[in-house]
Amino acid sequence: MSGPSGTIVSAGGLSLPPRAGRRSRWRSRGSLFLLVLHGRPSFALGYVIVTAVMTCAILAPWIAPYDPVTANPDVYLSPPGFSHWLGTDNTGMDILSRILFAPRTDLTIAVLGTALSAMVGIPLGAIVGYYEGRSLARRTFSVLVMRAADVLQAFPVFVFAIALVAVFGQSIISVVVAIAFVNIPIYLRLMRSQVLSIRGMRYVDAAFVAGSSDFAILRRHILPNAIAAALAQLSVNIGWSVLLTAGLSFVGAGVVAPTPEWGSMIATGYQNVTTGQWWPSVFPGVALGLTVFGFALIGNSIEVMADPAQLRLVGRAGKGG
Amino acid sequence: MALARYILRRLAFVLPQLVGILMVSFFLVKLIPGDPAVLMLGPNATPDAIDGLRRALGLDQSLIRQFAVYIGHVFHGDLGTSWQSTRPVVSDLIERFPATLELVTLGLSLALLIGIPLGIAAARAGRGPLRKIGEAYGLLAGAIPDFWLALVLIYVFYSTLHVAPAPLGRLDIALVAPPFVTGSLILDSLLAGDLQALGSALAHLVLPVATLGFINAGPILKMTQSTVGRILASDFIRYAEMCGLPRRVVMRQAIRAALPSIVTIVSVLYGFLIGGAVLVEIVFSWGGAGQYAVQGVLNADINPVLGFVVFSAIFSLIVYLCVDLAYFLLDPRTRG
Amino acid sequence: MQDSDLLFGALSRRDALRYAVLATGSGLTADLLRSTAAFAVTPGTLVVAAPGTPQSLDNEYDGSLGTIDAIGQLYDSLVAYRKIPDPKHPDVMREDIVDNPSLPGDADLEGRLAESWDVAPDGLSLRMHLRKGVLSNWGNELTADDVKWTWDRKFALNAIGGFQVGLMALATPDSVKVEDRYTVTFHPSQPNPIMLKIQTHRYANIFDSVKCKQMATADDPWARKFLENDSAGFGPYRLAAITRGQQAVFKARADYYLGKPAIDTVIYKEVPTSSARVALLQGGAVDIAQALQPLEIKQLEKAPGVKVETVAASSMMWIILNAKIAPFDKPEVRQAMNYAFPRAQVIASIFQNIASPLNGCMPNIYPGFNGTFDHYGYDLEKAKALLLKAGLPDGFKMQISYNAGDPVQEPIAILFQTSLRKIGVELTLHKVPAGTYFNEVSARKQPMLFFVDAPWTADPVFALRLYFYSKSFVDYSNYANPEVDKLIEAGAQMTDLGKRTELMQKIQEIVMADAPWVFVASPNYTMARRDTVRGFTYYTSNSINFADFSAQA
Amino acid sequence: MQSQADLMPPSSASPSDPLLRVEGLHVSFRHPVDPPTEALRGIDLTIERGEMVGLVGESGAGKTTLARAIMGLVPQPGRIDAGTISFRGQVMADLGDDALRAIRGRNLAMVIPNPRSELNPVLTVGEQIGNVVRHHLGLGRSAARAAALDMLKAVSIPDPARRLDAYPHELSGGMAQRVVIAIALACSPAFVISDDATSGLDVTVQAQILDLLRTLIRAKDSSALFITRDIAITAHFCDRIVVLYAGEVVEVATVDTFFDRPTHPYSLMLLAAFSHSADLRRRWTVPPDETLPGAGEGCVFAPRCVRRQPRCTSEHPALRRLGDARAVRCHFPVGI
Repeated sequence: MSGPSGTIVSAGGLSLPPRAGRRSRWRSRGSLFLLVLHGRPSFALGYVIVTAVMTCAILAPWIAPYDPVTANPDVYLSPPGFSHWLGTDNTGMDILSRILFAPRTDLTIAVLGTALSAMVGIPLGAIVGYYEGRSLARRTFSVLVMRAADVLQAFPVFVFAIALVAVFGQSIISVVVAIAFVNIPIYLRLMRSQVLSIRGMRYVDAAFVAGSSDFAILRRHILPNAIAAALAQLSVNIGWSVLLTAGLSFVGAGVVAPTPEWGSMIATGYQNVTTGQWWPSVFPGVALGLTVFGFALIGNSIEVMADPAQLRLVGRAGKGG
Repeated sequence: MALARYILRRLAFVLPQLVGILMVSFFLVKLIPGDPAVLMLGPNATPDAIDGLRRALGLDQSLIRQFAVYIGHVFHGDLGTSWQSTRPVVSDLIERFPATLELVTLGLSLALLIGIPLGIAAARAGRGPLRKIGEAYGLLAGAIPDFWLALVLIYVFYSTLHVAPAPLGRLDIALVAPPFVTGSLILDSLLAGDLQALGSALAHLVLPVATLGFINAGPILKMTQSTVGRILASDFIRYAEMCGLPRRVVMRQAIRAALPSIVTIVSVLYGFLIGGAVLVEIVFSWGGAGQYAVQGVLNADINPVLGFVVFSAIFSLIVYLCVDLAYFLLDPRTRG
Repeated sequence: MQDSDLLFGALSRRDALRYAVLATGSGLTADLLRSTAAFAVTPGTLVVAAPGTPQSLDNEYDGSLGTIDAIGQLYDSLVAYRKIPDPKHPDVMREDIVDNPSLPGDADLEGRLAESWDVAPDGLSLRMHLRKGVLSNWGNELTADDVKWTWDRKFALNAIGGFQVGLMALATPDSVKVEDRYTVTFHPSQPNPIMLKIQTHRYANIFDSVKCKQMATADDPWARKFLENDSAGFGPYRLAAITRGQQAVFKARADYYLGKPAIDTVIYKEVPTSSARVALLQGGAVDIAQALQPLEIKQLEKAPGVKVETVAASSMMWIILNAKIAPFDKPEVRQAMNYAFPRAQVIASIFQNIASPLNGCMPNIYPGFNGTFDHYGYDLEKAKALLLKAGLPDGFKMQISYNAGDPVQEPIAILFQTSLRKIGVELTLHKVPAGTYFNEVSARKQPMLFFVDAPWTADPVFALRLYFYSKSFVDYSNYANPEVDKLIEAGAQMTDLGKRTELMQKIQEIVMADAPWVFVASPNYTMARRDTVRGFTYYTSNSINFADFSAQA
Repeated sequence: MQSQADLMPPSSASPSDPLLRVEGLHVSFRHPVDPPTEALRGIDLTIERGEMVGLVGESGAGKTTLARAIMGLVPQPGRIDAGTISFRGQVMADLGDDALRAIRGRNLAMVIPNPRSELNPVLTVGEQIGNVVRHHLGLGRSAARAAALDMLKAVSIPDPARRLDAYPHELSGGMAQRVVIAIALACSPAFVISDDATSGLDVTVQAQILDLLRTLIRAKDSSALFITRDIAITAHFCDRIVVLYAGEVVEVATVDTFFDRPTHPYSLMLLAAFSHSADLRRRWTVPPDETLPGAGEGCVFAPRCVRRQPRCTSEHPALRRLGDARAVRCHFPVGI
C-alpha cells in the first residue's frame, strides 16, 4: 500500500489562464499531449500499459485460453509450460486467463471507486473552497466538511476499508464504497486549495462584481481552471485504488472467490509458494505492479502537461535531444 | 511562550477530533455483523447466558448510551476486552504496539536513507540520468504492492538463498524474549544485555524493514526531489548562487529549506504506516497492532479495533506535536 | 451444550482465527531455519508447534485444540481404551475401539483413575472403584468426592458438561452417588449401554475437588476463574507457565500414579501459520508440528530428519445442507448435490490422498459403521435427473459458506462450483472469518456450510445422535426424520450390542439416502515429528498425550 | 559586428583589459511549443574600472538577462548561443564552476530587487552576510560576524547589533534592501551590478538607498552597472548610459551627451515619457504598428518608430559609432 504516495504533491503549481475559446484550448492541449509524449518517452509507456490492460479486460473472453473460473483438478498447480503458459493454481485454473480477466474486476473497482470519490470530493471541495471566508453559515459549512474530512483521514485507511467491507459484506460494491470513502478527502482538499487560490484572482473578482451568481462563477470561471489538478490526481488514484483493492483481497476482505482478481490471486497463491509453487502468486503481482505503474506514469504526464514550469523542462529535453 | 501556545492549540484541535474518530469507528464497527456476547460465550452458551452477558456488557442499551459509556471508559484508560485473546485490549496493545512501532520506525528510517539522498541527487541532476532513475524509482516503489514484495523477498532470501530467518515473527522461536521494558526487542535485548536475542531480533527485522523501506522511499524520494528541485529554482537559492557561495553550502541551504516538507511527509507516512503496515505484518507474522486490529474487524471483535484507533490517534497526535516542534525549530517564520 | 467433542483441531472457534485469519503462511519451501538450527532438541524436552495455545483450561467452556491437548496432560479420566498397534503403521499405537460383547460395556478398556468397574446388565448403573493413593498436582488424594464434584459441576454449569450429563442420561446430581471413599456409582434414568464408553471421553476428566473448593468463592462456587488459568487434576503433567498467544509449558509429575512420563518438559508453542510449523519442524526447532496442510505433509514426507505418519482418523469433513432452507428441503436436491460433488478429485488434488472419501455419516473407523450405503459416485446425469424430479430443471442459485481459517475449504468450494455450474446450479462462495465461523454454523441460518468435526466417543449411538437427532444441539443441518429420531432413542437404551448395531445400521441407511450433508472426506490424522521422537499414539479425540512420547538422545 | 574599439570610452585609453567586456552575446529562451525567443541579440558592452554605467530599457528588453548572463547564471530555459563575457581579461565561459563561484559575490556582486523573497528565510541577516565573507574572504565565524556587523553599520541600518540576529521576514523592505547591499559590498567587489535595486520601495527610501549604494561603490572604488527602467536615476549616478531595446543595444552615450542630444528615436521616446511635456510625449510616441514583424529583416524598433522609413523595415541597422564613446543603432538617427 503506498497511501500518501498516491497524492500528487506539487499539484499546487497549476496555474492556467482563464479559458480561451474551447477549440483553441483543446487544440493546444492536443499538441501539448504529443509534445509531452515526445519529450518523455516513458510517459508513452504509461499509456501503452494502461491501454494494453484495458484491452485485456475488454478482449479477455476472446484472448484468454481458458475460462478463468473453471476449476480443473487434473492439472492443479502445473508449472508454467506449453499448455498453461503461466501455470495453474491449486484448483487447476489457468493463471494467464485469470490475469487477463482480473483487470475487469480490479479496474472496475478502482475506476468506479475513484470516480465516485471524485464526484463527491470535487464539487464538495470546490464549494468548501469557494465558501471559505464568506458568510457565517457558509463558513460553518466548510469548516464542518473539513473537520469531517480530518476525521476520515485520521482513521487508519486500511482498517477503515476493511471495516467498511465487513459492514457491507463481501462484494464488489462494498470495495467500491470503501475506496470511494477513503479517497474523498484527497479530492476535497485538492479542490479546496485550488479553488482558494483561483478565487483570489482578478478575473473571478471581476465576474463577481459583474453580478454573476455563485454557481455561475464556480462553474464558468473556477472549476475549469481548478480541475486539471484533480484530473492528474485521478489517474494516480486509480493506480492506488488498484493497490488498495488488492490489499483488501489479500486479507480476505475483497472480492468473492474465485473472481479473478490480482490481490486474491496473490493471497491464494501464497499458500502454495510455501510448498514451492511460486507461479500462482508471482505473476499476478507483476501484472498488478505494471498496471499501477502505468497509471502513475499517466498521472505524471497529466501533471507535467498542466504545469508550465515542468513543461519547459520537457520541451527542452524534447528539442535538445 | 509561542511553543506552548502552539501545542495547546494543537491539543484543542485534536481532542474533538479524537472523539470524532472514535465516534465514526464506534458506529462503524458496531455495524459489523456478529454478536460479541455470542462470540464470547462460544457455541455452548444458553440463550439465558447470552442475555446475561449482553446486559453485563451494556449491549442492551441504546447505541448512543453505549458510546457515551465507551468514551467514559476510554478516558479512564479502559479499552475493554478482546473476546479473541480474552485479555484487556490495553495490555494487548501495549504488547503489540511497540512491535509495530519498531518495525515502522526502522522501515521509515530506511526509507529516509534511500529516499532523501536519491531525491536530492535526482533534484540536482537536472534532467540527467539520475533524475530519470529517481523518477522511475518513485513510480515503481509506488506501484509495487508491499505484501507482494514481502513475499518475493521471503521467497528469494529465505526459501531460496537461506540467508534470512524464517518470517515467523520478531524473534527466533527458540529464544526467550528479553524482559518487557520498552517493547522494542532491540532496546529490550540491549537493556538485558542479551546479545543472542539482539542478533535474532535484528535478523528478523531485515526483510520487513527492507520491504517497508523500499516501498516508502518512493513518496519520500518524490517529495524530496520536488521540494529540493523547487527550492533549487527558488529566488533565495538563486541569490545564494549569485553570492558565489560554494556548491555544498548552497546545497545545504536548499536541503535545510526542504526539511519542513520532508518532515511533513515523514509524519504523514508515519501515521499512515501504523495501520498501513498491516499487510507486511501479516506476511511476516509480526504480531503487531495493525494485524491485531484487522483480525478484530474480521472477527467482529470490536474492542481491539476501537483500541487500535485510539492508540494510533494518540500516536498521530504525538507525531504531529513533534512535527510542530520540528517546524518551530526549523522555520523561524513560525515563531513570530 | 453441544459439540464439545466435535471440534476438530484446526477449525475450532478461537484459535483457528489466529493461525488463519488470512492466508498468510510464511515459511515457503522451508528448509533449515538457519538461526534455529543450533537449537537442538534438549533431551527430556519436547517442543510442540501448535496453531494456538490453550484459550481456557476449563473444558466446561472451551473446545479448541490447545485446550483439548492441555486437558489430556493435566487431567486423567476414570478409564481409557487399551492400545493396539495401527494395522498399517506398526510403530503407531491406537485405541482398540472395536466392540467386544464379552467385556463390560462392550469396550476393551483399561483402568486409569478407576481400578475396576461394574456395569449392571440392565444398563441402569455403573460402579467405579477408584485407585487408591492417586495424588493430584496439589498433593490431594483422589476420592469418590472428586468424581462427584466433577459431575456436580457439569450439572451446575450446564455447558459442555451438560451435554455429557445428557449422554449419561443422568437425571439429577443425585444420580451420581458416593458409596465410600473410593467407590462411586452412576445411575442413569434409563438403560444406557454407552455410559462406560463415555467415561473414556477426553472431557470426562476428574477434578481435584479439594483444591477447587479452596479456590472457589461465593461469586464463583465452581472455581471457574481458577480452572481457566490453572489446573487441579490427576494427570501426568502440571502446568508450569502459560502465556496465551505464545506458549504453555508443561512439567512431568514425578508423583504421577503411573510413573513419571519420559518427557520431562513440554513446550507448547503457538505458531499460527501452518507453513511456519512446517519450517520449524524441518529446521529442528520443534519436535512435533500439528495441523498441517496436505501439500505440506507431502513435502515433509521427503524431508530428512522428519518422520510423518498419517493414519485413518475419526474426523469428517462435510457440507451442511440446511434442510429448512429451500431447495434443500427436498431430499432429491440434497442427493443431487452429492452426485455433483467431485469427491474423488477433491481427495486426490486438494487432500493429496491424505484422506479417504467420507463414505458414511459417522467416522468410518468406528464400530458399527457401514460403508455400503454410500452410493454417491460422481454422476452429473443422475444429479440433473434428481433436480428435474425436484422441479428444478434449470438449477438454482446458492451460496456456500466456508471457513477462511481452513485453507482447503476454498479450493474445494471452487471445484464444487465448477462442477455444479454444469447442472445449472450457480454457487457463490461466502468466506467467513475463522473467528466467527462457528457462529454461522451454530446459528443454522446458512443454506450450505463446510464443517469439520469428529465425535470423540467411538460409538455409533454417540455419533449419530449428535448430528441426526432432531433434538440435538449439533444437528446443524436441521435434519428431522421422525423415524431416525425413534431409532436413535431406541438405540440409546438398547443394551444388546447386536440389536443396537442393527438399529444403527438402519439409521445410517436412512441418513445416507436422505443426504443431509454433502459427504466430502475423512481426513487422516497426521503426526509430523522429528525422527528422534517416538511413541505416537492416535486418539479419536485427534489430540496427543505427551506421556506417550519419548525422545532419543 | 561592431569592432570593440568603437565603444571604448575615451577616459580609459589604457592598453590593459577593461574590467568587463561583453562581445556579441546572444541569449535565447527555449519553449516547448513555440520557436525559441531571442532575449539578447549580439550585445557588445565594455565597462572600465571605476566606471558606472546605466543600462536602461523597458521591461522585457533583456536587462536582467544581460545582468544574469554576466553573473554566469542565465535564467532557466535560456542559454547563451554565441558571444563571450570576459571579466578582468578572463573569459567567464572558460572558468569552471568553482572558479566562477569564487568570483561571484567576491569580485562580481549583484544587488537584487525585492530582496525579501531572495534572502534565505531560515538564516539570520548576520549569517547571510557572514556566509559570504566567510567563504570568499576565509574569515572565521566570529570575524565574519564582526564583518557583518560592520557592513550593517555601513548600510546605515538602525540598531545593527540587534538586526544581526533578525530573520528576513522581520525586516522592512528598505531594510532588506540595505542588507542585500551589505551582502553585495561585503567583499569589496570590483564590479557591482544593481538590478533595479529600488523598484519596490517608496520614493524617499529609493533615493536614500541609491545614494548609499553610490557612496559605497565610490568608496570601494568599484565599477557598477545600474540597471533601471527609470532613466532619471541614471542621470544622477552614471557616467555612461546604454539603452537596450528588444535585446539589442540601440544607443550608447555618456550621460551628458545622452541627456543633451539623444539620437535614437527610442531614447527620445524614453526621455519624452519622463518629461512633463505632453506635447513631447505625443511627438515621440505612436501606437505600435501590429502589421510589421517585430523582428527579422528590419529595425527592431521600427513598429513603434515615429520616424520610420521604408528602409527601416527592410534593413537591420548596425550599431554605428558617432564619435567618442557614442554609438547608435539607427538608419536615421535624430539630429545627425
